[in-house]
Amino acid sequence: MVEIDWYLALSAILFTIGALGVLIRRNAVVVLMCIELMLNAVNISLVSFASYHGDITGQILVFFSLSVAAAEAVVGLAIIIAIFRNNLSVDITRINLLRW
Amino acid sequence: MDYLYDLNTFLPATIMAAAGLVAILMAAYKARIGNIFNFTIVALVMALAVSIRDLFGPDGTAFFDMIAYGGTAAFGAFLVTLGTLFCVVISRDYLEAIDHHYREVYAMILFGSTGMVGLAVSNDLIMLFLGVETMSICLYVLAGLIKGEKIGAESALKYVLLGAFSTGFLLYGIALIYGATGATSYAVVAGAAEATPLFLAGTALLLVGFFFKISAVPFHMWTPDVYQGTPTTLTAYFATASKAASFIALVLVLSRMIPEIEGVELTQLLQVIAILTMIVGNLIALVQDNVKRMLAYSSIAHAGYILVGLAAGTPEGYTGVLYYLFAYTIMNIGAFGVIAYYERNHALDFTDVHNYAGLGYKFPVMGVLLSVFLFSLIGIPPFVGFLGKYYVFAAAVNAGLVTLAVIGVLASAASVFYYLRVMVYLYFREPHKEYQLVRPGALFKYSLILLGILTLWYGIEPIFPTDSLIELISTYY
Amino acid sequence: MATYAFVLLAVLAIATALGIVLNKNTVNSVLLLVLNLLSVAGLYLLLQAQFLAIIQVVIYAGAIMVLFLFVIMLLNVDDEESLFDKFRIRYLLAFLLVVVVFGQILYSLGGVAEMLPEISPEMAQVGTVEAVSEVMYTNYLIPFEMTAILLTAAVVGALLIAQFKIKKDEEDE
Amino acid sequence: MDLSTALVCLIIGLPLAGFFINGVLGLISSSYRENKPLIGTIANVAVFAPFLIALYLFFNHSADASAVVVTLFTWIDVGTLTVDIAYRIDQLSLLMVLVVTGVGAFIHLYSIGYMGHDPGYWKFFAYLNLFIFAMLNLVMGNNLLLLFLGWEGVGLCSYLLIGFWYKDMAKSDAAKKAFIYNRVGDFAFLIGMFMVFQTVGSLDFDVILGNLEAFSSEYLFWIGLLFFIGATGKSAQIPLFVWLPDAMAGPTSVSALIHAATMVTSGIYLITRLSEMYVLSPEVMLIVSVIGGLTAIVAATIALTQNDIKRVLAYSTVSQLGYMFLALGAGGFTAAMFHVVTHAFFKACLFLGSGSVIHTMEHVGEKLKKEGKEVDFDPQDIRFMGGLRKSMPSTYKTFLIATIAIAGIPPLAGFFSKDEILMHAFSAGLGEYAGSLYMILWGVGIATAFLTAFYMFRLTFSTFHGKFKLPEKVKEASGAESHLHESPVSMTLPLWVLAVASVIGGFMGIPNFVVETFTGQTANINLLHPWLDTIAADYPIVMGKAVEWLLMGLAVAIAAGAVWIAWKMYGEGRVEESDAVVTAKTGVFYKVWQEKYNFDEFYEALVVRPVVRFSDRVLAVFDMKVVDGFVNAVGGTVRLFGSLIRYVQSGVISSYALYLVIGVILVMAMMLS
Repeated sequence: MVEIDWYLALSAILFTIGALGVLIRRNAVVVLMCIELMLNAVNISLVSFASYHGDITGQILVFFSLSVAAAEAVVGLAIIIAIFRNNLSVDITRINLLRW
Repeated sequence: MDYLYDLNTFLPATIMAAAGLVAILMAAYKARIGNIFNFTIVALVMALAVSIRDLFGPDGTAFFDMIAYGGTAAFGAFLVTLGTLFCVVISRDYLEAIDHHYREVYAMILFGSTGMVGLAVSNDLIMLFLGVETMSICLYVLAGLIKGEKIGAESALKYVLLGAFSTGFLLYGIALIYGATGATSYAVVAGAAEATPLFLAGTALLLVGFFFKISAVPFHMWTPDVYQGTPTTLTAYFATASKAASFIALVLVLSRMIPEIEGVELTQLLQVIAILTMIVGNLIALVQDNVKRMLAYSSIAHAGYILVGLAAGTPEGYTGVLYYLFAYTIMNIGAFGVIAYYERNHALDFTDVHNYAGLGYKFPVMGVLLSVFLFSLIGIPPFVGFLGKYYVFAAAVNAGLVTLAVIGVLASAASVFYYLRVMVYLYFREPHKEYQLVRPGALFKYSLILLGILTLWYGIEPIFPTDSLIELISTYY
Repeated sequence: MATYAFVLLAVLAIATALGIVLNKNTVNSVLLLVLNLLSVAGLYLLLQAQFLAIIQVVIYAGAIMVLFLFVIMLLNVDDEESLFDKFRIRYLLAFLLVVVVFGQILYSLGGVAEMLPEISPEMAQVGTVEAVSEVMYTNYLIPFEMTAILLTAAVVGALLIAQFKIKKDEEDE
Repeated sequence: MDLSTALVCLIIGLPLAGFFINGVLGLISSSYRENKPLIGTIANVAVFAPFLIALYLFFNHSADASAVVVTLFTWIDVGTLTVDIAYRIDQLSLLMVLVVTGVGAFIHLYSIGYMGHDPGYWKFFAYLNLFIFAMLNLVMGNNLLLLFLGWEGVGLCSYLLIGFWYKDMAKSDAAKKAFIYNRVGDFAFLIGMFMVFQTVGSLDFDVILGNLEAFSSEYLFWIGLLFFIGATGKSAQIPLFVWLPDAMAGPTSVSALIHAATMVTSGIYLITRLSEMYVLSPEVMLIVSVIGGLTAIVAATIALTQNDIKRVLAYSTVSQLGYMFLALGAGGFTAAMFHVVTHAFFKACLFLGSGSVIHTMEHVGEKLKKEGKEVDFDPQDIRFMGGLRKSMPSTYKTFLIATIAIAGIPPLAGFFSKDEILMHAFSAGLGEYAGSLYMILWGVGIATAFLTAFYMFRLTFSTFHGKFKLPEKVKEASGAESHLHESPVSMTLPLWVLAVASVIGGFMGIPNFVVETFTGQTANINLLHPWLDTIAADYPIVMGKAVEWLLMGLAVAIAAGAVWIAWKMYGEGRVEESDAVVTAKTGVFYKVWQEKYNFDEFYEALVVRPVVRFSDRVLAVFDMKVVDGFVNAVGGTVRLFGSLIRYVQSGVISSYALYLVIGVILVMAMMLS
């Protein structure tokens, strides 16, 4: 029997790793993947809460969050393609025309 | 439950969603773009009419407590619809002029507004999440509308990456609140919650998500970049409709989910964020030469003023917030609208304030309108912006937050400098070269004049169609 | 048994997650993310959320990751230097910050185990397709419809953004 | 709707209507813009009619009648705060309304001629009407918020009118300077207003003054001080006075209306309105007096050295305003209001007279140009004038009358009001609280009176006496005197009206003791004291009649002496030679005065240069715009911070995400603690 702490801690670890990836990676596609990782980590929390509460709401929310993640991925990738066309690079440290 | 009755309470969003689908079909079948525009206007006018009707309707919840109707929620739907309508009206000529007038734009706006209304009326964290995301997805796309130019794609990329990043925190917050209470419906959460670390952390992360959407400092960094890279009329849409929706949702969360719980004290947090937001927003706005960026920072500052009302946390404060949002919507769309009109002229780069020299005399109506909107944004009586500021600051003083109100007044004092700078260029500088301005279209011109009149009208005696606006709003609390 | 499975899946998830962040090769990152998603799907099974486990595999690991892979192949860029070539103070700062966030979240999780001691016994029935679909079309009808709008908007938007040049004003046919 | 409501609506509404008619029609119709007679008529009717109505109200309002409050509608209603659009008719507001509409009306009339050739004629009158409207809100508003609305409104109009000839860079900068200096004071006003509201929960004057015991003494001090800071901005007192001389860039009739007669006195009005609150805090009263006295003498000495006719008058205005604050702080609220009224008469007359002179000088310049003579001279410089009395008799006579009035020669208006102010200062000097300081202030007042008489006659003699100096100074301008002419009737008529008012205006405030001494009975000849008795919380005068007579005699002697010296030195119109004598006599002081006490430079050295140096050395990379003057220095400091913070906005997504995470940590920490 695994206690809920473990699931939640795992979720927190994955979330943190994802956040770290967003902060340090420079490739926009990888940043997007790290965000997917974060959303996914939250889903673990949601599902485990749902199971331990014995309530289906959490699972429903995960279902929606999967859809949202998919939509964000689609739009995000489309934008990355657009930016690649203009800059011939997806390095986010070089995309800083707009500043100050 | 009676689906039809429930649907009636959600009618503005339903109209916009359906219209969005039709608009997509029209785009797919290569309908004339003017027709799509007209169709969108008609749909939005209908939605606006319905949402005004709802302002005077009963309140309650529908769809198994997923959404609220009446009261604050109805006001949110009304504000979003109003903002969307005016933004669409001013968009056509402008997008045409900058050569980025795509058929799909109107569908995206309609879908985005559907999400905003969903957000503004949400009564459940799940609905809130989906409302935020539907809105955001559309905004990401609209931010990248200036295709084939670097800044367009760049603003969209910044928005989508940071937006999705903040979504992670928002969702985590919802998860933790759900974990702490086993529910997502505001009322149930309020009943089941205790001030455990779990619940507090969940609330904190939920607020982080909100702070990002309303661009409070230090979650504001995306705002100026995205606003600058987005077509101006859509920037107005970002700055008004989406912000209004987020703020209304925040008011609902704060007033319906949090206050019942002992030991959850948000005043201090909101105060700190409000102070940071007001100071940073105004300070950086001072050094901007780009008018759009200046307005972006000013919109950050305005978010700070609104947060003052939220920090007060009293019904009076929430009333002030709602009023401020209304004021902010009309005056900000107006200001962006005039700038969009100037930008239609390709003689000079009209996002640079230096090129506004002597512009006030070129087409006097537009100059006067811009001055009216800027005065209102400064908060000079008798414009509506003054009353908005007055209500939130007065509420803060009454709630004992005198320091906060004083900082707010001082910060808004600093804002005089940068708004005034635009007017100085408009009226007191000689233009560098000769050029002619295009004539604004009738619809465009008269809707801006209407906004100008509203700005003055509600600053003097806020009589809503039947009743004093502030009295109407205060009944929502 | 469940404990061993959990440990295995957890280690796999963490390892793949670290791999995504630290790996230089983008294609490898995608593959590692697929693995990560699969291991999370396994965790869903342990938590008795069968329906979610399935859509996690089919939609997420299957469809979306293919999209990622496709875009990476299309762009064919790998210009990022390795993380470890050069030490950057930023990385250290970022690491410290996320550790603080992690600490804060962990702190907030204290006491959850007492509140929710075990998986609810009725969960076996709750997580099935029928159970999910039943509430989806009643209680969660509006969010469900909102999701439909969301996905439509995402598809149209992606087309609008990614198309090289939409012919703006084609002659009306 | 009862009668008083209707009349108040008319008083308030007519100027607003005039603004809208001229503004809107002028904006949309170019033919209307050309129809100058119509525009002028509308604008004038919009001010003359309220003046007549105000006269009617004045004669139907007895001195002991309580205030009539006319509530039009509720403006703000939120929580405990209710603010009405409500106007107050009482003795004080009626007095101010009469001054504003009366002087305003004649200045409108004058402007018809003065602005006759200006292409922005319609705009000018629209702004003037708007100004009158705002000023009426200021003096008639029944609560602090409505007063503040007017307060902001007059600031806005002043900004628009100073920068009226916007094409001139210096003028638009002057406009900006005025606006921003005024804002500095406005913030203090706002904070004071918040403190008032926090204490009594209302902004209505009746409620505030009826609940004075609710204020703690610290609050009384701070509120009083904050409102006074607000007043120093609007009424051009140290340290915020430097905008007023620059504001002379606007058209002269604007200077007369706004920067002499009405707007700049609103600070005095505010303090008189709240006099019952002010007397509870003697510290603030002392501060008010000291600042007022300092401003009076500082500005008077500067005025001595100026050669620009309008600048002399501007510094004179600052000095006279300082006098009024001196009176306020010494408990002479009625005396201050008295001086507001008389000052409005003679200073408006002086400004309009100077406008007439400038008008002629400009005309001379144009004529010479037409004759093909290349002349370049400043039409406002008194060194080019002289001998104008022959060609401009009306202007000369009225200017002389007003000068005598301001110099304090009996029995003209300025004498009585000034005398009463000095009396109050002396009386406060005999009091227990800071008596010696008040006594020094009395001395300052006497010295200022001397200086005032001196520099005003210097101005008059240099302008009108002696020979016309333009032909001597500028070789090409020979024959210029033939182009000198008197201004049209529409300009001289207001001059005469104001001159007559300057002569007789003082009799409303003849001190009672004058009569009492002769008749030996209690007299009631003074009209102003009973009139303002219910509002102004004056300190009583604690002196015997003999002392009062003595003081009066001293003041007359001082003024007469100053006039005599001025006559000896400048009577022949030899301004430069005589200035040289003054320079020699006063030595280093003259230099200081001429440099205007280096106020601008002081601000520059204290704030501007350190900031610039810092940014030059440390932050040279930043795009620092040129900093000029105190206001821009504040702006510069703020801009500096802005630039620093701006650097955070690097444009890189990872950094943004990093700040976002910092924000998360902050929010989490605050929630979990």
